[in-house]
Amino acid sequence: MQVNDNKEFQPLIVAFCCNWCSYAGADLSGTNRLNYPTNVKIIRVPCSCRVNPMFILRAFQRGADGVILCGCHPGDCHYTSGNYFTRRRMTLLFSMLDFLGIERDRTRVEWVSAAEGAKFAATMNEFTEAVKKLGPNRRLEDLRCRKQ
Amino acid sequence: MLKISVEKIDELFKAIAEKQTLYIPTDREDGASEYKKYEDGMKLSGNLNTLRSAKDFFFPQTENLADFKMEGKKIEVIDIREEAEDFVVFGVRACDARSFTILDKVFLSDPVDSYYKNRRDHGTIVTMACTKPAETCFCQTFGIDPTEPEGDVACWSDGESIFFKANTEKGQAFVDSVSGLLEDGDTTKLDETKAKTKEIMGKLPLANLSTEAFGGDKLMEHFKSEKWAELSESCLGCGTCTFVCPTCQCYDIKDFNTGNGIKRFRCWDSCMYSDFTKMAHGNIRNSQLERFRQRFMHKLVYFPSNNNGEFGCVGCGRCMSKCPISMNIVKVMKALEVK
Amino acid sequence: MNNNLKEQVLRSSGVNVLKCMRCGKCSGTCPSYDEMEYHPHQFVYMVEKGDIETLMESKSIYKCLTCFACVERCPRGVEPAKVVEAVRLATIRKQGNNHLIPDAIPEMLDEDLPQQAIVTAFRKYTK
Amino acid sequence: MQEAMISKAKQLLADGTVTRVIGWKKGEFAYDITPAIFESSEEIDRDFVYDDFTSTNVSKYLVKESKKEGKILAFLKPCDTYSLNQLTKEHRVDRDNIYVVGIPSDGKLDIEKIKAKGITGITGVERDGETLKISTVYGDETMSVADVMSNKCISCKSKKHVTYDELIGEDGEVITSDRFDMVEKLENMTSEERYNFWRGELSKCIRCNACRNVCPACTCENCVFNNPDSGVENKAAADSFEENMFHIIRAFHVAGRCTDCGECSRVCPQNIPLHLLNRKFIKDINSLYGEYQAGADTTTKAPLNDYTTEDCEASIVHERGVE
Amino acid sequence: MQKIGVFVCHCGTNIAATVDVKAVAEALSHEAGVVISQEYQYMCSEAGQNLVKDAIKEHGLTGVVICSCSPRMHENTFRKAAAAAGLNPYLVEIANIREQCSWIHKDIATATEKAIILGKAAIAKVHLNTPLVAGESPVAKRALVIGGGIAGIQTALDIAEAGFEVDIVEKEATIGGKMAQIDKTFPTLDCAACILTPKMVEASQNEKITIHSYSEVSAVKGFIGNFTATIKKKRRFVDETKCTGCGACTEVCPMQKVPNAFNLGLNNRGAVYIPFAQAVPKVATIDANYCLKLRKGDVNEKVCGKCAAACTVGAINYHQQDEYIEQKYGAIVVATGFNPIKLDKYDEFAYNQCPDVVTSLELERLMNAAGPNGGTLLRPSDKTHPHKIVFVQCVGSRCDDSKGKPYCSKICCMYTAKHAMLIREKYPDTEVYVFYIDVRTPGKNFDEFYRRAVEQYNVHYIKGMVGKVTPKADGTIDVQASDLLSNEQLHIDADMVVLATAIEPDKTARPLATMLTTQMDTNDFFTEAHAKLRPVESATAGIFLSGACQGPKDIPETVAQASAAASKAIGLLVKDSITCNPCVAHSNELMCNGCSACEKVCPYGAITYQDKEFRTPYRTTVMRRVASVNPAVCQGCGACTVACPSGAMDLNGFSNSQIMAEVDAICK
Repeated sequence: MQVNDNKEFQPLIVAFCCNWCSYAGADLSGTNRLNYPTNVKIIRVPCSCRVNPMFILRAFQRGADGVILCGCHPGDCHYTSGNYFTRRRMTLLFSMLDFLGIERDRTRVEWVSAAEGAKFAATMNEFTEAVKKLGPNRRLEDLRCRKQ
Repeated sequence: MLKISVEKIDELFKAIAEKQTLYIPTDREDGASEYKKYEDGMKLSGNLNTLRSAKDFFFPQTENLADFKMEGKKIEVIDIREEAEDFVVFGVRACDARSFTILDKVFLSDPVDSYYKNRRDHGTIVTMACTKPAETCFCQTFGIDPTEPEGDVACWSDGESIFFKANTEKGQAFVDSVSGLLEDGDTTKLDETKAKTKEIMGKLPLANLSTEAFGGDKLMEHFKSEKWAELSESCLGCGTCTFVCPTCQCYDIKDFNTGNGIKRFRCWDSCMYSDFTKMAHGNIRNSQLERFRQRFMHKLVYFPSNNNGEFGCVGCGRCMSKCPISMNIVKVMKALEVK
Repeated sequence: MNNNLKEQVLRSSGVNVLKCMRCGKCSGTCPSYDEMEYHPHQFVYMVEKGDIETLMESKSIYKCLTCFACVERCPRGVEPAKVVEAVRLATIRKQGNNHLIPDAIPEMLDEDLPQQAIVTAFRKYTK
Repeated sequence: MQEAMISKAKQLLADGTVTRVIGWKKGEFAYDITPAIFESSEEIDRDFVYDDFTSTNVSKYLVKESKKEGKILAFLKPCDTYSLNQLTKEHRVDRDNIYVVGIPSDGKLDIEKIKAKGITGITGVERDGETLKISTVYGDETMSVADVMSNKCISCKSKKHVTYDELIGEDGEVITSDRFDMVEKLENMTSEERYNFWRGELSKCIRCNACRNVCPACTCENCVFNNPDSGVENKAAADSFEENMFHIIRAFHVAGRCTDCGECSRVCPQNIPLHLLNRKFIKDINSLYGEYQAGADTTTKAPLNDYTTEDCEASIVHERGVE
Repeated sequence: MQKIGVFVCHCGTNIAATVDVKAVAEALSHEAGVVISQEYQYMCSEAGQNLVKDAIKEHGLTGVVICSCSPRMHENTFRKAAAAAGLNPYLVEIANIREQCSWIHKDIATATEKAIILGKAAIAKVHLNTPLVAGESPVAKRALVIGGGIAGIQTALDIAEAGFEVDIVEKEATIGGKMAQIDKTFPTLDCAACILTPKMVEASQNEKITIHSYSEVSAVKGFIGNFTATIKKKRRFVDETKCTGCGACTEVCPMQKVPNAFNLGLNNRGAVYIPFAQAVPKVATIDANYCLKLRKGDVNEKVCGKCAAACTVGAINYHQQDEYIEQKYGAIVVATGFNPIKLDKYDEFAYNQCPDVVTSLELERLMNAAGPNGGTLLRPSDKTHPHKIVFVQCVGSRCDDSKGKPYCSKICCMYTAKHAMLIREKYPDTEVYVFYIDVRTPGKNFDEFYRRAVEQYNVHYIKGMVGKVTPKADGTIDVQASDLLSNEQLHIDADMVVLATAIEPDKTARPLATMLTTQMDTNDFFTEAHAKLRPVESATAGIFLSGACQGPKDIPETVAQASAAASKAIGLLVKDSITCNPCVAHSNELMCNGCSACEKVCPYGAITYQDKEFRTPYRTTVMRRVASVNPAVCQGCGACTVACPSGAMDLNGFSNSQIMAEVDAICK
């Protein structure tokens, strides 16, 4: 999270991307020079099902304002079933975060295939805007980690 | 004796709160009471005692000790200690008041714990005598008279008025600072109240609990007791008893990496935990039996052994009501005293 | 070459003339082609070169029917008609009657004036 | 009931079916019951108790006890049998080494609720049908049993024993309860109201770990919160984030495995309604992936270890309920 | 103590233009553990790699971070370089500052800031990397070729030639693809059928090649060397093993009003058909949408059945069902080809209004001896001889709006010249006009070919574009076009108009790409692993690209690429085993509860349980059920790591602590 008095709020977005589809999709949006904001920082994981809820909480703790998980489309998982588990896990986790009063637009799961460079860029643009609207993450941050 | 009418207690609180931070026990929605920073309109709790003890004000559950800043490959140590502000804790019961004698022995003996001392120096403890002890009370076992509490200032209520007596210099300064609101009063009714409370104390189920079988000289006979196995077998190894206890003082020191630096902090630890004092070689007490034994041996044997016979328990009864499986120091004492 | 005029035309038309690949489909499709001295594809090319004044002086700008056939059919989305329109506007502005102020309209109205004329005038003279 | 259980226990000990019995032991007062293991008839006669305050779920003790030499007799209330089944499914207990005697339960009492009525100095509690007579050093009191019934029993989900070797009394049925009402109430609040509600509750947490250590689903050899390598290890919440983190992860780790036995809320010294977190997961699982009761059997796949290709997308969270 | 080397690549200006690489190297040099931080023009070049190797040796590096292009591009390059210098290859991490930074951002300041953060995350991760040793996995000695056009046929022949089994899956009733529909080929003008059909026959007779015609790939699982594909053999209602291709059935079929797909609907065929005389396999197929019997729904009803009666070998089977075949493959070659685009959106060319406006592929059929008119060029509308023909180039190609395709379809200039030339040769009385934007003829003998059309055959090439085509009442067609060089607008009274229609990848390509987890570009062409250096491999290991599925190509190019793809596949198939991914899961037995959650989510059955004795305090032991992972079977998805509540299960290369370190570094 970076706040500058003169500038508009710039959210920090952590994107977990599966190696086979979404990370490749992100690469493709680069190859096609499709812009999305620098706010988005990508972490490569082998499969979306590798993403432990702890990683998502950790990101929020450390000052992320939004966390997005990208994986292969259902049915297309490189490992056949990983994203199906992801879908259940994240549905329940996000529902729980919502239940605890964490703004629901800070979390998202999106299926992006290796061919969808344009979708990747569009998704990141959209998500960054949505998080920007919410403002800084205050409900799930660790004050000790807040930047001075 | 100086007193204030019960009706005017809010005025007194307001007057104190104007000068320094005041904490009073107040009721929560769920019926339990806890200390809260006084704000206008806050009501003094009618409960016997707070869920968490007054220990928290002097030895909080977590506390920052130092910061480390890292610029590139350089590390800088930042002393974050600051002089504490004056504060008053009102309504401390006799048992909790005694807990400070025990905590002081740990934290104020050499080497002095500067964090604890800082708060002790700036905190004024105003106690309140008990009038309605519970079945779980056994302070008298440790020679505490709930009708004559210690603390910088002692208070009593006879139902109509609250009486004040300063026990220390700090206490006297406190009484002087609010003397404008106080008036001299007759203690006849108060003496009756005290007598009545003493009578009840005698009728409590634990009135006859004795420390006779315990103390620094009873080390081996208790350590080797076969009772520990049975006593500890249902212990869950949680830290409830430790964390509600006014005298438990163990802590762990840890570093937290914020990403921009390190915060070195301490937090309460519990000897009931499996990872308590875990070191490179592993745990020193590997079974729940040993850990369970440690906690009670410390209160009943080791502590008196190191502190002229002073026991590490004040009989507040919190562990008795909060233990998830209702195992507690009284059951331990009763089991061990049987030869 | 008049850079100011070129910029004005580019701005008011909103057209990126560099997208043109010189296929000539606009001119192939233009119903007024034979009426025009400069044809749609030439408009685009001449604007790119900055040769605006020649166009402004040509009658061709008034021959364009604004039928938008060239806009519809251009494979690159260049929109030649908008360029023609922009050059036309540049001419009108040059004459000094380039703006229509909304507040001034009530005075100009008369009962016989068709509604469409107001709308068209508004479209043309407010850019 | 207590007599029937004592004679059953003595009989099974005597005929060698079991070598030990897990049950409950009397305390100092009327209510401070401790789970205990009995090895002889004498011990049973002296201390065994089964009454309105024997609410502790003893299933978790069977993780260790079932691995010891000799069979153990466990008296299990209906809710406790769900926990045992779940532990059996996860290979945490040796079911063959446990002799389960199912016992009925018509609801346990909550001493905290009695004390919250301002009653103190309790020296005895006697139940007479639907009224409770409480003697104290300050005089006697009476109250309705329903008023001081334990929360976990008020929203009881089943009177049926899902596993047993023998039953004392009649078996009951799965019952419908209003256990999701409070979850629903919270769901219908605004995001901010929910946030304030949970902040108020979770900020009370003292991280005593009672909820975790009593939970029959939390039987890890080494909890992630104790493991310095896990990245989330901590002993106390130094920040509100850590209060949230502990409870989110704890609830997530038992999601689809929690039988809703209610022990977490019962033991919380700060009266945090932790069961609501677990019930939120249960409610979501039921509504999104079909009715599922953890511990109802020992074979079906847990919802989080399973999927269908038609599962809803995570965006359903964004689309339903109150923002 | 960690000694980490950081190497920042300029990638020419690909990175350096938007990211201040010097600032990145400088900023990262201050990170804990970093002992050397350098930048260089091309890290992937030999000199760049040597920089890394030398630094490893000189500084005794324990970890290497390369800030460069995507790890999908050069991770292996740098791992190999590290290994050559004696460092375990898995101690190398890549920070993707090209595809995910310099290429998507424009502002140098923020892009540089992001690149530094990405570098820090990689450093944080490499601190926790552990040396890993790769195991081996066997290679199934069989290749799957998807698509039976010239690309697929050539690839299959080459692979079979090398001695490996190949399966061709073709969705149509015959192999041959688009080339089978073409009349003559440029620039030599030899007959397409004459050079293609022998290859089709060769493929069908090669004992290593199995042709699954009228079939589709319905599922693909697995990974390089070890794919499992499910092939759906659609029911054709004819037993392939019995049918002799005699054609008796096609003659008796009473339903003769079926548009002939092979002739692009320019004439009709029967409901039971053999696509063309040289079809391979030469087997009849019944079109269930038209067959009088099958259309009814109940095949037992006594309707028609003439074909079955006419068949002397009893090959007709109205009860046939779809058949699914599962087969293991070591390599997969995609050769799904192309199609002309639909012209629905181009009203100006009147394609849907006037039968005499045809596409170039339709013209191929109209001119083909086996076509609807037996090789005589006649107008489809009135079967008269056209005397004036207008060709329109770039119809739908180079079109940046939603109607067409932004790319050049590459083959149109050449085939239009071919058409013009053939018509002028065969019918010298015909005037031929070609409207062009540019004539693109790079290729051996290509420009000479085009010049011959102009100079020798007097084809009128007009620089300009047709704006409007209007069919007139007298049967002629008014073509309104611009002639840019003479700066006039022309009106030509044509008898026929031929549209050089853009080509696009086959519609089946996208779902297939999804199944194969391969990349596609926005136009649905398969993306090669490297545009220059790995043009026939997809980014997904073990999957190769052949022909127009990768981009527009003419026949010689397609064949060249087909053989290249075959050689890549052969290179894989000759190996007995390939090195497997060492980034697999492993269970910490001391923490494992034996709860089976991991086993339940593992898609590969890589996790098993065993009872093991563990030491407990005071010289006691306890038996515990614990999980263990078979590293040869595990593919490293990590599903188990999240299912495991205790955190006993972790993943090599993507451990909990590594990912959290990255999160921390990014959120710093």
